[in-house]
Amino acid sequence: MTSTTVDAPKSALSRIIATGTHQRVLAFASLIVLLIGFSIASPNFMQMSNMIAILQATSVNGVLAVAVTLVIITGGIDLSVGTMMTFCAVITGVVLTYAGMPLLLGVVAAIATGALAGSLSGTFVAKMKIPPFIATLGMMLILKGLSLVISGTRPIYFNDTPGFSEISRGSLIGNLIPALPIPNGVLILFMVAALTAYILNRTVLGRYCFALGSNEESVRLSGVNTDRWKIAIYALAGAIVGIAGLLIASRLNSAQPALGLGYELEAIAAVVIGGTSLSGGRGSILGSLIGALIMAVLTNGLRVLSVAQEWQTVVTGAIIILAVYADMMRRKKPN
Amino acid sequence: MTSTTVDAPKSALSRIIATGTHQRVLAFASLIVLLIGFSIASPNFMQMSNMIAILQATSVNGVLAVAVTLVIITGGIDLSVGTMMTFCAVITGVVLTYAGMPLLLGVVAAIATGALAGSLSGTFVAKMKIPPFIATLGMMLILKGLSLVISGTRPIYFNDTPGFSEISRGSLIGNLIPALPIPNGVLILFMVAALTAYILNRTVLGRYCFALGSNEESVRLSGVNTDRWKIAIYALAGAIVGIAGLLIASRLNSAQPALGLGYELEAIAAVVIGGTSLSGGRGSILGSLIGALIMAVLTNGLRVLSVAQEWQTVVTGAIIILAVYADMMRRKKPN
Amino acid sequence: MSYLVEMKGIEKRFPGVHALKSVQFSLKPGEVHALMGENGAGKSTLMKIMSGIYARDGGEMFVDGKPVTPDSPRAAQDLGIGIIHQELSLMNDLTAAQNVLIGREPRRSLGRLDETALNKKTAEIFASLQLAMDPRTQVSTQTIARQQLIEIAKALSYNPRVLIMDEPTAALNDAEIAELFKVIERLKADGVGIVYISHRMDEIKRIADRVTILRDGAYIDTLDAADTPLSTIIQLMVGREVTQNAPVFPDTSQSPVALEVRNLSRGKDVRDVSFDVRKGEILGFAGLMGAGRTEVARIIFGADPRDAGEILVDGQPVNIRTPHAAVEAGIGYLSEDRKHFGLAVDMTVRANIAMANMDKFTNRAGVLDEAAMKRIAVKYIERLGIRTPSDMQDVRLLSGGNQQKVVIAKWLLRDCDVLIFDEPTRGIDVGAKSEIYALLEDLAAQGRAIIVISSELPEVMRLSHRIAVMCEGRLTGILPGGADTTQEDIMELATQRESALVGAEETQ
Amino acid sequence: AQDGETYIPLISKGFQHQFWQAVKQGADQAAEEFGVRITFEGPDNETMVDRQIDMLAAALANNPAAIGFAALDSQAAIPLLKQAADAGIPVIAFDSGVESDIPATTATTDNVAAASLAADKMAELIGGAGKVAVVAHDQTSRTGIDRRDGFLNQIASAYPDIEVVSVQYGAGDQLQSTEVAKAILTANPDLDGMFGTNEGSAIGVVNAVREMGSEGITVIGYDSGKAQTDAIRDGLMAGAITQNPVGIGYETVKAAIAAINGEELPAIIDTGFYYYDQSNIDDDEIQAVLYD
Ligand SMILES: Nc1ncnc2c1ncn2[C@@H]1O[C@H](COP(=O)(O)OP(=O)(O)OP(=O)(O)O)[C@@H](O)[C@H]1O
Ligand SMILES: Nc1ncnc2c1ncn2[C@@H]1O[C@H](COP(=O)(O)OP(=O)(O)OP(=O)(O)O)[C@@H](O)[C@H]1O
Ligand SMILES: [Mg+2]
Ligand SMILES: [Mg+2]
Repeated sequence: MTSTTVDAPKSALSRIIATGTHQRVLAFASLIVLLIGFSIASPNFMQMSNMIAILQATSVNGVLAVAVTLVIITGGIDLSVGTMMTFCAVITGVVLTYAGMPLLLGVVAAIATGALAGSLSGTFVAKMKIPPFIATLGMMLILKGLSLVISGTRPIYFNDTPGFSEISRGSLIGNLIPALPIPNGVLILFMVAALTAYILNRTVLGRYCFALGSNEESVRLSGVNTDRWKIAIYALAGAIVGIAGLLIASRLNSAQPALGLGYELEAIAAVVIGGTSLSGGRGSILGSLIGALIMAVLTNGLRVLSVAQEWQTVVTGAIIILAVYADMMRRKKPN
Repeated sequence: MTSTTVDAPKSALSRIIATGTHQRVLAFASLIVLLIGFSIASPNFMQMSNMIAILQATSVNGVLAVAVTLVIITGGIDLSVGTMMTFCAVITGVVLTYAGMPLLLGVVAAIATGALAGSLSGTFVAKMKIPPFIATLGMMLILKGLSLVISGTRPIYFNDTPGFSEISRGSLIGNLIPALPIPNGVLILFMVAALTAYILNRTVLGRYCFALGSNEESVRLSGVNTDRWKIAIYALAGAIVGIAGLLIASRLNSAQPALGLGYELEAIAAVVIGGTSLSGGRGSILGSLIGALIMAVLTNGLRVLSVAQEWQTVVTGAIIILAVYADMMRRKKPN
Repeated sequence: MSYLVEMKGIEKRFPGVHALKSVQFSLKPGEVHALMGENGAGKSTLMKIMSGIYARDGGEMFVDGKPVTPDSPRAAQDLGIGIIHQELSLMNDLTAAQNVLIGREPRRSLGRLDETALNKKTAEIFASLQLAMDPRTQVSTQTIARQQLIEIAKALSYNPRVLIMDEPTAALNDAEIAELFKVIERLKADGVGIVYISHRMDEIKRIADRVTILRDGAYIDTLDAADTPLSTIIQLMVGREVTQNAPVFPDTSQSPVALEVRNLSRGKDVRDVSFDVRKGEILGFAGLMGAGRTEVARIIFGADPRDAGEILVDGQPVNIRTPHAAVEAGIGYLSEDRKHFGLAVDMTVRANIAMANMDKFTNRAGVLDEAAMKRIAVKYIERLGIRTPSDMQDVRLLSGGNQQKVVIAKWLLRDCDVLIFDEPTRGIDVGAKSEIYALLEDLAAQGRAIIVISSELPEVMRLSHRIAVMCEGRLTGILPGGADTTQEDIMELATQRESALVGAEETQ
Repeated sequence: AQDGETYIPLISKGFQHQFWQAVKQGADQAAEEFGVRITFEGPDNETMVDRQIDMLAAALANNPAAIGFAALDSQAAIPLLKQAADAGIPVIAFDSGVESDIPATTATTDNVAAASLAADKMAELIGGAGKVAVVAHDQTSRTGIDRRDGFLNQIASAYPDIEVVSVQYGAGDQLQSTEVAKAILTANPDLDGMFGTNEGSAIGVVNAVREMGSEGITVIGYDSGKAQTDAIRDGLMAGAITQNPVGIGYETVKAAIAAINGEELPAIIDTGFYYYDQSNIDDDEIQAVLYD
């Protein structure tokens, strides 16, 4: 790991996002190679509408990846993000459709539910000392079951809350700049990512994420109430998952209680492709975002090329390995 | 961690399985509590036929858990075990059904395919320094796709190889002791577990598993060819996965090319429930076996009790957390 | 005469650091060659080049007069060069024997291990070191001192012709050091060349034949140890005169009691320990390895649970169950094991210095004040002479002694009413040591109560206003500080074994 | 089972999907009507052949009076079915058959015929010529294969001017199917029609058309569910095939009771399928087989 080579003044934004992780930006390279490759292979790939489709396809997985990045940096893991997202969506459905509350309350409910579920996982991990893998695996199953129970194994539709589908599908930017109809879901992804990057790099909570992942015992022996901070980190991750729940529910205009399993692996994959280490202590939100984009571009590109499904899977696997390998090589060289 | 309290002479077998991990045997407790609980709750649970059904349900996941234990002890992870199992089954199908080779060659093919695929993952990890999560995620996708390609997305049946289904379904023990019709699949599970435990605790390969997981850099600085050993360990794990492929193919009398996704998480869960640490350096095969049994008993018991399926999920999640918590507490006390 | 190893014009650069500037070094068979220099002078780096861990950027190396370029530890081993690292690098989950013989396990057919032979071979090596340790003990259960002894056993097991010892005694107590020196004498007699690095100046006189001095990565001189006074060596190391101001012991018997400990007990490690420290007082803790001093400190700090006992701060009983509660009560603890318990080594110097003080650097919204952190970090880097290219350097990349200074800075900044320092000067050079002593005395003068646990008797005697001595988990006595107390007085209490008192069973 | 109670476990191919919930609803209805106790279980997805067999084994442990079974693989469960037959427990196959004479009967829909009807409707709506695509839910499951091939074969044999440009799979997951359909639309801007082979796939296609703002795409779906019926009413979807899942569940339980009582049963109980669109969606006959 080489740090400072560049010390030129940086823009405030890039400083916020990239502090200590300049090399992460290099992960862009794989993404760009993919974009160029697909553009050459298919004339239909590089269209505004398809770019927007890719961004929109990234939105849910991207937000989940942001959430799980926090937990992974502490040296933990969160397998429950997929079903927790669904659970938050179902609760929003109950609040908006069954109880007929106003839209804003639904939004609050989703985020609060996520924060609560997250802090429960955090308590299992911090107070009961259950390994994060097991604590969140348990939560994954519990929340999956509860989503089915609460919804009566039926989707909950948001037809009575007309504004709801605008959360993800509407386009504030498109209203201002008609040529750029970026859906709000994408906007929300970037806002969540920017805010989380700020928290991670500029606040105590973020500092303790890295510190816990780096050497938890030394943090504890520095007199820090590590349990409390850990719970707070899992709760924050949960709140972000709540936002993902809103995005997916709004996009499908319904809370689909059976959905969610398998999303955790995709989110974790995005994080690891983005260069965050599963052993904790290192990582960046920007990296996870790029990781999620790489996966979305890959999936979309292969589909646009109409590659046979079974080969899509093979190629995706191979390219993920290659992309990370290229990233490894690039980072190794300067040493 | 308390080491030796007991120093009484131990039987050879218990020494082989439990070296350095006496406390692991205590994980039995959760299993026994579950067994007793379900027996009280349902008279149908504690029947010979149901016990055998549980053991048979454990066989595939148990063998996968044994394989993944090796990798986890080195501090790695293997997400590809599920689809690798399928891939081995498909190759066996090609050898036996498409090429009409004799049974023994099919068995060899499965194990060799697993070993080969494993050593490929191992090479990615050891030589190309790709994080195990990514290397095996890539392999998971590649093997999934290849299974579909090779099989033409159709199951391959073993109807032309009559002895094949006996591998898992037949009962050598039952032939000798008719009152104990334990299927061969279960026998194979226990044999694989015993052999792997022996390798882990009594051979150089096993020693380097623990050493690599404990402090890889120090092993390397001691002049050990860590890359080669790591590849060997992944290859051994792959060979064991090949046996799981045989078991599942024989049980279904067919190679189902789409099967396999999701099995990796269950296998890893069994390992972690069994007390093996995801950060490497510590773990035991017996623990993983018990972990797999706990999961199978739980699933079967809730089904026999006719618990509604959505609640089954909730209860499973909660009990997994509780079982591990109880295990934590038990291990903490003597300190 | 022919040298065993000769290095000429060695260059090494790290990003932002020119660690070695055309350094030369030579080693004869059967000599102990001490390598001296301040923290960060480049001693460990030079030795890592010799032992194949780092590649040199320039220069030449000869073994038996033949040019060599060891590119891996294995290659260096094949040349007969062994090294005991400054930082422990053991496999914690394995047993002592499994560590010592890693890579060379006695095997039977088919890759099966011969565990009996493994343990027997290790037991022999331990016996030659006079080390009473079961080869089957798990390394993670051992204190760092004993882990250091395992490292030494491991290095010896290769039967090296050249043995590099990078601060082998930093964690050891006098008894172990004496044992180690006997081993060194034996190795010398066998013609082994030994490179010896230490910041304990007295040791140089005891065992070194020649001394090479580095300063700021540059070669200064090589001298005969017997003909060179210590003061000269120190002056060459530091580049200036180091004046040891004589300690003054203030009378604190009338000051209010800051910390009182009553009947502290925990299993066999800590048995019924009671003492108090007054404001403005420095209380030293002496004792042999495993006497239970660290354990007492950890219990007071809430890092480990206790079976019985009471802790009073400013006369008020406090219920400390976690380090967080201890810090809230005004107690700080600097651990003896910096790598595992003191530092987040993958984080920057700045972040580590701030770690125990985050509320000082955050506003109410939890936003960090990086500018303030930088200011403080730079201040301590200067004050303690921490050698680092910037305050944003990862701690992992600092030299051992400079890492230790970072831990000290963290606790100095925390400014607790009661500060417990466990082996604070481990691996710190002479110059910096006296700076740290001055800082501790300063803190005491400001009314803080300070406990210093140290295995270096001269340090305990130099600093302490009173000296508590422990043996086998019991506090065997508290002696006054100053010239009236001799090493012999302390050793008598430190070896006052219960078994000896009772005169019953013989211990190992 | 408790004394005197007739217990019939149904092992299905799935559980969480609306289709299976509708089957369960029909089974529950029959259970209440005939005074028997049923349970309804299925694996998380249709690849988990061995998990389904474990479920069957657990069901057998409870000494059921009869068993309903929707096999994921037509051969894999045969040993257990033999065990049931030996114990005198009748087996009723539902949704798709088992390659064996053990099941007393099979309550099923002809998926191939249903999908070829979808092809006919598609051809009719796009005027017998053009480009169409299929978003299927699964590449290997029986229903996935039958519906895909039923559609493709009918197009190939009856409509030479229609080209199927892409067949891709979205796992029946609404979101994934949306992304799949969007990619197909991107690659084929001149597409005329799309067929989604189950509820999740069909909704995915509708979402994609809506999000891409594509025009002139004829969408044909499969199954029902509120989102799909809404899409038909709004005109986003031209029409859809529906089976009679409630009927399948009902007939399965009813046949099980008949088998317990030793009555003769036909080899196949065809529960039928229907094509519905704006014109007939509110007919009683259609409303009876829709669920949401
Ligand atoms: N891997 C590395 N990357 C960057 N800088 C390094 C690295 N290793 C050492 N350094 C720097 O090189 C210099 C020499 O370090 P070295 O460890 O050799 O010092 P030392 O003389 O052994 O000091 P000490 O007495 O504290 O152990 C220091 O400034 C250190 O920060
Ligand atoms: N020589 C030893 N033999 C057995 N156990 C030991 C030994 N050294 C340390 N220990 C373990 O450590 C415990 C107390 O060690 P502790 O580190 O608290 O003592 P200490 O006085 O701080 O010694 P040190 O000088 O090594 O730091 C002992 O009770 C024992 O568990
Ligand atoms: Mg050093
Ligand atoms: Mg100590």
